[in-house]
Amino acid sequence: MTTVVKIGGARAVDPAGALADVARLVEQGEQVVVVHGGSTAVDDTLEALGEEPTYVETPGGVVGRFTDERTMEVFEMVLPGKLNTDLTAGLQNQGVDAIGLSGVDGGLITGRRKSAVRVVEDGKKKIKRGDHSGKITDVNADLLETLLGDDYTPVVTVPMLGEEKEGGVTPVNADADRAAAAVAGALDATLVVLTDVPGILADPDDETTLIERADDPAGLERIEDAAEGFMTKKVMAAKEALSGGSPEVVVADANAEMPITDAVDGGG
Amino acid sequence: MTTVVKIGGARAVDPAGALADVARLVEQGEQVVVVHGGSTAVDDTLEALGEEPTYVETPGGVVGRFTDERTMEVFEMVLPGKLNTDLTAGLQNQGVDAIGLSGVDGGLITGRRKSAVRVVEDGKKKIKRGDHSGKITDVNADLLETLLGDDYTPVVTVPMLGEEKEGGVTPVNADADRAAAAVAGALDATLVVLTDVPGILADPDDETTLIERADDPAGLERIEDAAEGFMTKKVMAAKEALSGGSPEVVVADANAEMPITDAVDGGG
Amino acid sequence: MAECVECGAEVSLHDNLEVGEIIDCTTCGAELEVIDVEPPELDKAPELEEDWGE
Amino acid sequence: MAECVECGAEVSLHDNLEVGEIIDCTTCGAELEVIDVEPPELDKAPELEEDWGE
Ligand SMILES: [Zn+2]
Ligand SMILES: [Zn+2]
Repeated sequence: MTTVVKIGGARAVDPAGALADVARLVEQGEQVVVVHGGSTAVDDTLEALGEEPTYVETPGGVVGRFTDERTMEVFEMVLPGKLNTDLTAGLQNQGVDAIGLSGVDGGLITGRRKSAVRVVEDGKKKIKRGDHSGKITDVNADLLETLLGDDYTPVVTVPMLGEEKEGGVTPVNADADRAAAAVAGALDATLVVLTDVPGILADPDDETTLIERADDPAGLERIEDAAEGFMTKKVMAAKEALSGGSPEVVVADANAEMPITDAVDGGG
Repeated sequence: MTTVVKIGGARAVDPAGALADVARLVEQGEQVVVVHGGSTAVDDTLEALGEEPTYVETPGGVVGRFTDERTMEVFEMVLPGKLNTDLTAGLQNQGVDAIGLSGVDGGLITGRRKSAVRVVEDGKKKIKRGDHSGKITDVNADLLETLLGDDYTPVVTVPMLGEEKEGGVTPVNADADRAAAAVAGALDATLVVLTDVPGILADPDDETTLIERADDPAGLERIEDAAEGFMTKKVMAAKEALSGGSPEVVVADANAEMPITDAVDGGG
Repeated sequence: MAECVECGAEVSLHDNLEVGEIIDCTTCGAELEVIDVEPPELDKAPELEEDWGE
Repeated sequence: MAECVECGAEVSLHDNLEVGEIIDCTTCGAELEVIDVEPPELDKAPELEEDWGE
C-alpha cells in the first residue's frame, strides 16, 4: 500500500515527529509520498524582501493569494527551494532516500493555468489579471511509481505546471492540500492530512464529537457539514482524493507522536 | 551517448539558445543532463534581503564564497528554487520532459562536508568555522540513468548532500562546474561547458590561439598552461571529468547558435 | 455611457471607473468587464471558476 | 604567552589576538589555532584542503 502524507509547510506544523514517522513507515517497507505546502513562509520571505503579500477576496467570500509574477518567483524560492530541500535533507537524516520534486518536474502535476480571477475590492466586482495559478487535472503517476519502485521517497510540493491557453507552460500556484489529494487519487493511495487540529468536530465546541476519517462520499458529507473555515479546503481536497481513487482519507493531528502510523493503522 | 551540458546560472550566460539546442539534441534521441550554477543570482538575492555576500581569500590566493547558515538558506532558495524551476519549465516549453534535481535529491551528489576553511584576513591566516561547503566524492548515476532511460532530461544543480563528521547529512555548497564534471565522469558522458568566452586562448591577447577541446590529460595540460583566473576552475573541473571517465570535455561559447550541437559534433 | 456587447443597450457608467471592474447591464443582465476607461470600453466578463492556491 | 601543543615551547602572542587566528610556533614550526583569547589557548590548526563552492 502507498500512503500520501500531506504535512504543513513552515510555521504551522513542526514536521519533526512526522518525518520520524515517515522514516518508520519506509523502514517497514511501506511506500510513502510526502506532499508539503508552506504559504506562511512565502509571506515571510516576501516581507523580508520588502514586499507585501497580496490577498484577494472572491465574490464567493473565499480569501486567497493573488500570485503575480514576482510572487511566483518568491514562491519558487521558498517551496521547491528552501522548504523542499530542507525537508528532503531532513528525511535523509532519518535514513530515508528522499527525492524532492515540484509539480513542474517531469510534468508531475499539470493543468490549465488561470491568469484571471474575479475579486471583490472596495465592494466592487472586478476581473484581476496576471494571476499565476492553476487547476490540477493530471498527475504523472508513472514517475512517482518508478521512484517508489526504486525505494525513493518522493517529497512533492507546488508550483504545478500550468498550461497556457495559447500553448506553452509555466509554473503556477496550486493549493498543496489539493495537490496531495490529486497525487493520492492518481496512486490509489491512502491520504493522510496532518494539521494542528486533530480532525473535524461535528460540534466545534465539543472535542468528543471528533470526526476523523472518511472512506466514502457519504462519510465525508457528515464531515463537510461540520467543517468550518480553512477546514472546508481540507474537505474539498478529501473529496477530490476519494473521487480520484483513494480508498481512505484521514485528517490527523500532526502533533501526535506517530501521527501517520496511527492514521494508517486506523487508530486515532 | 550521453552529454552533460554545464550552463551558466543567471546573469553571465543567457540560456535561451542553449535550451533550444538541448531540445534539438533530445529530439534526435540524445540523452542529455543539464547542470547549472547561479552564484551571481545568490548574491543578488542576498542583497535584496539586505545582507552582504561573504567572500574570503584562501592562503593560496583563491577567492571563494563563505557559506554560512543564512547564505545556505538563500542558496537553496535561488538555485534549486528559482533558477532550477525556471530552467526546468523553460525546457518543458521547448518540448523537453525536464526534471529538476539538486545534489540533495536521492543523494545525487554527495561527499564530506567541510565546515572550516583557512582564510587570509588583514594579512592574518585564520581558521574560519561554520562554512557549509563540501567535496564531491559520489554521484548517484543509477538515478540519472533511470530517468534518462524513461526519456526525462535531468536538470541538476547544487547544493550537494554533505556528510557530517559526526554522522548525519546537510545541504552544502559545491562548485557547479565540478558538479557537472562529477556527473559527466559518473555517466562516462561527454562534458560540454558553456561559458561566455569561446574556449581558452594559448595567448590571451590572440583569439586565433584558441584551444577548445581535450580528450586526454596531455591535451589538457596545454590548456592548463594557458588558463588564467576563473578559467583555472573550468580546467580543474575538466580534469576531474576526464579522470572520472568522460571521453571528452569541450569548453564552448554559450552565445553560439547551436553551442552544444557544435561542440558534440566536433565543430568549433 | 457605453454600449452593452450582448444586447446593444446603453450602459450607464459611474465616475472613477477602473479597468477590470465588472458592470452589470441593466437591460439584459450581462456582466461586462471594463477593458479601457478613456474612452470607456466594455467586453463580456469571462466566467471564472472560484479556485485558490497556497 | 601560551604553550605549543606540539613541542611544549612557549609561544609569544601579539596583542589583539583573535579566535581562529593561526600562529606559527617559532620553535617547531607547528601551525597553532587560537581556540580562546581570555586566557589564550592554542590547539593544532587543522589541515584543510583548498576548495570552493558556487
Ligand atoms: Zn445588455
Ligand atoms: Zn612548537
